[in-house]
Amino acid sequence: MNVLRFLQTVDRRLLYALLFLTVAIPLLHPIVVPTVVLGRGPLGWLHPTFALRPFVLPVTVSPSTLMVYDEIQSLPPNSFVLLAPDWAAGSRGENGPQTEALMRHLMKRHIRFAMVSFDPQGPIISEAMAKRLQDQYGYVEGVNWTNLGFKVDQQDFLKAFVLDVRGAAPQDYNGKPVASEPVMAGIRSAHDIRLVIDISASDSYTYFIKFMQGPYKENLKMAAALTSVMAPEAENFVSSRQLIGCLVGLKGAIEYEHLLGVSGTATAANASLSAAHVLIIFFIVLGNVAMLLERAARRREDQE
Amino acid sequence: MTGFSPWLASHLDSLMLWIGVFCTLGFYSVLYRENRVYRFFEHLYLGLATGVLLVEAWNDVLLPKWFDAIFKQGEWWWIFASIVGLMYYFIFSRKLNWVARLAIGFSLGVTAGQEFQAFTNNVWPQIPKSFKPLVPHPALYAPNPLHLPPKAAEAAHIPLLYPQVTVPDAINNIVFTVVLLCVMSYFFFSFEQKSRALKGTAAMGRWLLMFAFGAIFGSTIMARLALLIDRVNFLMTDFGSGVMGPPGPLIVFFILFALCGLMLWMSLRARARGEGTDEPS
Amino acid sequence: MEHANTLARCALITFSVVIVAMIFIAGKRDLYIRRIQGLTAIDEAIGRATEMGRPMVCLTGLGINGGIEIVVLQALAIVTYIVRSSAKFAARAICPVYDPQMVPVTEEAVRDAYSLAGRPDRFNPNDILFLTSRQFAFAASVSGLIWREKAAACFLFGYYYAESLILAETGQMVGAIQVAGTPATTQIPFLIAACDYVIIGDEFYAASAYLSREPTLLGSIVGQDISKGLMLLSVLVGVLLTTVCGLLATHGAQIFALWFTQPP
Amino acid sequence: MRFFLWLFLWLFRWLSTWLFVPRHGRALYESLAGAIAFSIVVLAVLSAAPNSIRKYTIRAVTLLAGAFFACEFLYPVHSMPTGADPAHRGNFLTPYVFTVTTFALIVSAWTVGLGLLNLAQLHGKRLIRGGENAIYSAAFFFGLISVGIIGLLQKPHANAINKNLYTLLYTGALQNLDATVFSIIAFYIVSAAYRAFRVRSIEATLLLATAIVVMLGQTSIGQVMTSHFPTAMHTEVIRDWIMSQPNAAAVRAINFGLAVGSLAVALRVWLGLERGSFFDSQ
Repeated sequence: MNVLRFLQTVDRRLLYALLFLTVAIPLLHPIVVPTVVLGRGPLGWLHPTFALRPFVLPVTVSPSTLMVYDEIQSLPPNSFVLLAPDWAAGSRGENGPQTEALMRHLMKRHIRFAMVSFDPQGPIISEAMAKRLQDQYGYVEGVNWTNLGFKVDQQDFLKAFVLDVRGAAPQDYNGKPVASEPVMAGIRSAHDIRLVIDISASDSYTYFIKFMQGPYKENLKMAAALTSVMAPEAENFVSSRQLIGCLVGLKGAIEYEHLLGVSGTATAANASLSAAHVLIIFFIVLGNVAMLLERAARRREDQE
Repeated sequence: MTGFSPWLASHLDSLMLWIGVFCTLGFYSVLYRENRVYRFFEHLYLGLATGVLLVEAWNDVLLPKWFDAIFKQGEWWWIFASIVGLMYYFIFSRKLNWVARLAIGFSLGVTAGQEFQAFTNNVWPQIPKSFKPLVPHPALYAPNPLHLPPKAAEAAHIPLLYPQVTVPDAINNIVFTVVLLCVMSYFFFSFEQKSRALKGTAAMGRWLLMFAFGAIFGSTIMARLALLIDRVNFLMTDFGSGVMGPPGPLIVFFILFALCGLMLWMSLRARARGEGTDEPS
Repeated sequence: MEHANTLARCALITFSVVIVAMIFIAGKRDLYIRRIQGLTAIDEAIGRATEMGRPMVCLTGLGINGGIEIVVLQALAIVTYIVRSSAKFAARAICPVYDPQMVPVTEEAVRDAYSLAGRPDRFNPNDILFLTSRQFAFAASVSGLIWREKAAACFLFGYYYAESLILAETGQMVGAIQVAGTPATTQIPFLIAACDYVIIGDEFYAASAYLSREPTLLGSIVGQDISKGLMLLSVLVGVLLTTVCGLLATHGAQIFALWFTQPP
Repeated sequence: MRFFLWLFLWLFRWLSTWLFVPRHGRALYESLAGAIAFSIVVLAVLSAAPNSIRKYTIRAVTLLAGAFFACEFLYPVHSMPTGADPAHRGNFLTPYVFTVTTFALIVSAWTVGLGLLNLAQLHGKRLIRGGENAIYSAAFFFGLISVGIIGLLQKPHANAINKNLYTLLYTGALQNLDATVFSIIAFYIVSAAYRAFRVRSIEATLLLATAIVVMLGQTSIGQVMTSHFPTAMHTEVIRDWIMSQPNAAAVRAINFGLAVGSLAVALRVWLGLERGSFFDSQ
């Protein structure tokens, strides 16, 4: 009986330790599965070769993530995109992988992009992230991408930016004049911007809709990547086609990396996420089974 | 002082990592139980947060909107705002605390007055969104002279009166409306739920509430785990690789693994000795 | 919606007139309100805190956008009831405060609660603690407080965000009996998991009326029920109209829906 | 009624053309002194008045402050183009909304001192009394003073050291503490779910069952388990249905009740009908 009692009252610190392990281990090294590949050897004999292939968890992609992916996939190379990382370290858990996944896709498709942020920490974090990724895709700051840095007042900046890009953001994050950068060649106003993506933990995307997507509907589309707490409020913007799609929390980043066929921070986090969910469900079921068994045992004792 | 600035600038990143790790592990010690290390970081955190409150109150509100408005633009009447603000401090005097009540009365009035707009913004748009057709019917286009079939009408951009309602749509709408009615009936307080029908809908309302709360609990877990994954990533990848290079994450993992073992050993020892481990040291 | 359109204006005025009318009618006739179970748990919690001789922690929540707010005042009304009924048993009530503007309001309310209960000497101004206005610094300080004071009872009223589970789980670990009541719907599941009893949604606003049996508050509850009934009726009419007009292909339902959403 | 409204508006317009005019230099300080003197006179008159007059003045102030926002929201609007938004609509009170909200913002910014006084008193006593808790109060004051001074120096002396020190304290310490406390919630979710989700009653079982289905629906493990079922039975499809239909309806029903509840409390506070200890003794 005391085993059943123990299973119902496991010390919470054991649960905390197990949760830490289930989250930390997949982050250390992607889960690999030993696989045997049967091939024909030189003499035609069966020749098994052992390999450690990463265990790829199946991911079903939600429509709103797919729409963002299709939109970027359909953009012709060398078109111009405005990426706006409006988030701070506090929501890095969800907005970080989203920014990384979107950057990878833009770089993979050879699309020029500029970054602007209305949160003081946005430019610092996104600059470091872009520098980390640019070598993998042969991107160079100033040539293929640039960072326009932090702008204090979102409304005033957007009103000026749509009319005159160079006037509103004369210098980039490192102080170099924007006019001299090849990435901004031919970019005069909002008419030259094909897509705007706002990555945020607040409702800053509504200002983008009001000042950029609304007045320039015919040639400029807008997408968003939001934390899972803020995403429900954006649903009616997606259904009214003002937002062509929206990445929802860490799951959106996981789905996007799955579409890209890349295993970045989001894919590693997916393994931790799934393992942690299984751990929680396992302990809920364990507690209930032990309780029901103990109740049945006690009822049997009462009858005797 | 001249040597300090370049030193600080060059060591800024590693200093930030070390401070971040100490703060993170200091706070995670509460997972074992409340202890001196946690208490120290809790009070430091309180001081920093209150300091930032003071700084933001001055830099973001008082400096631009009050100090500059008066002494730069000459709008002297903003002094009344600071007078009303200072009236709050009369609360400490027994005789004159009505002065504080006057200022509190002003703030109460502002809050109460804005509630009308809050009510309309929060709830009003949701009422027309709840008008859902319960019976399936084909798509209906505006009456057009040629009586075009739906496909051709759509091609000819004739305005759509009612979108098509399929059978699954109708079932979903019925479920939506029934849940809305039952849950709302649970929140009526002023009449006795004598009749069986009302008692039934209220009980159903409470079950549907639990159904909804289970869904909210399950869907929120993802966001919280994402933050834990970010913290563990910060400890292992940012700090580990940043300070100890490639083997860093593994080293940090084993250090944390040892700390977990220590925590479990101490709680098992405390449990064996029969003392409740929940007594703060 | 920066300004009310015609229908919103009529509805707001109707609801306000109904609520105020019922408040004046309540003075004359005794009105019925059904029992809210969670509130009997409050008396149990006070009794337990007195037996164990350990303090109670009464929280009035974080509020929605700061300052003196309706939801914080409502939570304070419930906390003052708790203080008044605990004053007789000499159970100490600690009230952490989240917003600086609420410090004087809370102090005045708790001091008046003690004097109304006939024990003005029991009021200790050091028990009204302003901690900070930062969400997680407040949660860390309150849970440290619950640990160190070994609180016997925790009352979590008012509006909370993600930190509600930190407060409730800490109280649970210390073995406190916990009653919570919040209009923050997304936090109710976590409070259900960690607290002994949770007052859900609208019960939070009916709580002070039920506890104090004040005719004004009872009348307001009846007025609220009538307003909710009107809203429910408009939803039913809308659903019926949309269904019927969908079948008969007429414009009726869309005009009715447009009344709600037309600009002012 | 319209006459009083017209008189009030005429008086207000006369005041704003003569009295409320920006002034500089000596005239500025004279106006400031005049404003302070006027306030002291008003308060002196009120303190001399009997208690009942004061009580009605407080209630009148609450009524007026509330009436301003209520009328501005409810009063019919006409087109009132502004520089930024030519399609802007408003009524005769709309131009003053920004002024009153800034006024309320500055009042609340001044009250931050109330919190600091309360904290400084508590931790100051602890520090002076010494003993075991002194170090914690020292940590509090260290945090408060370091961020306070460096933060306030950000604007006037924005040199490299200040900026780096502020980044160190704000991003290095404060943001990491925020993220750490936020992540502790994940640990508490596991212990709360394990302890509380037990099949004790119908309601607890419903809570537990939906939570598990939604959890399975949002992770790959759930999708693997039901991948060979018909699509309608896939966990993520069930999860999306639960979240979009029954859950959305229940949350909307709760919000209807809450909105009416807070409207009722607002009405009682505004019209001075509120009962509760703070209001009784007003």
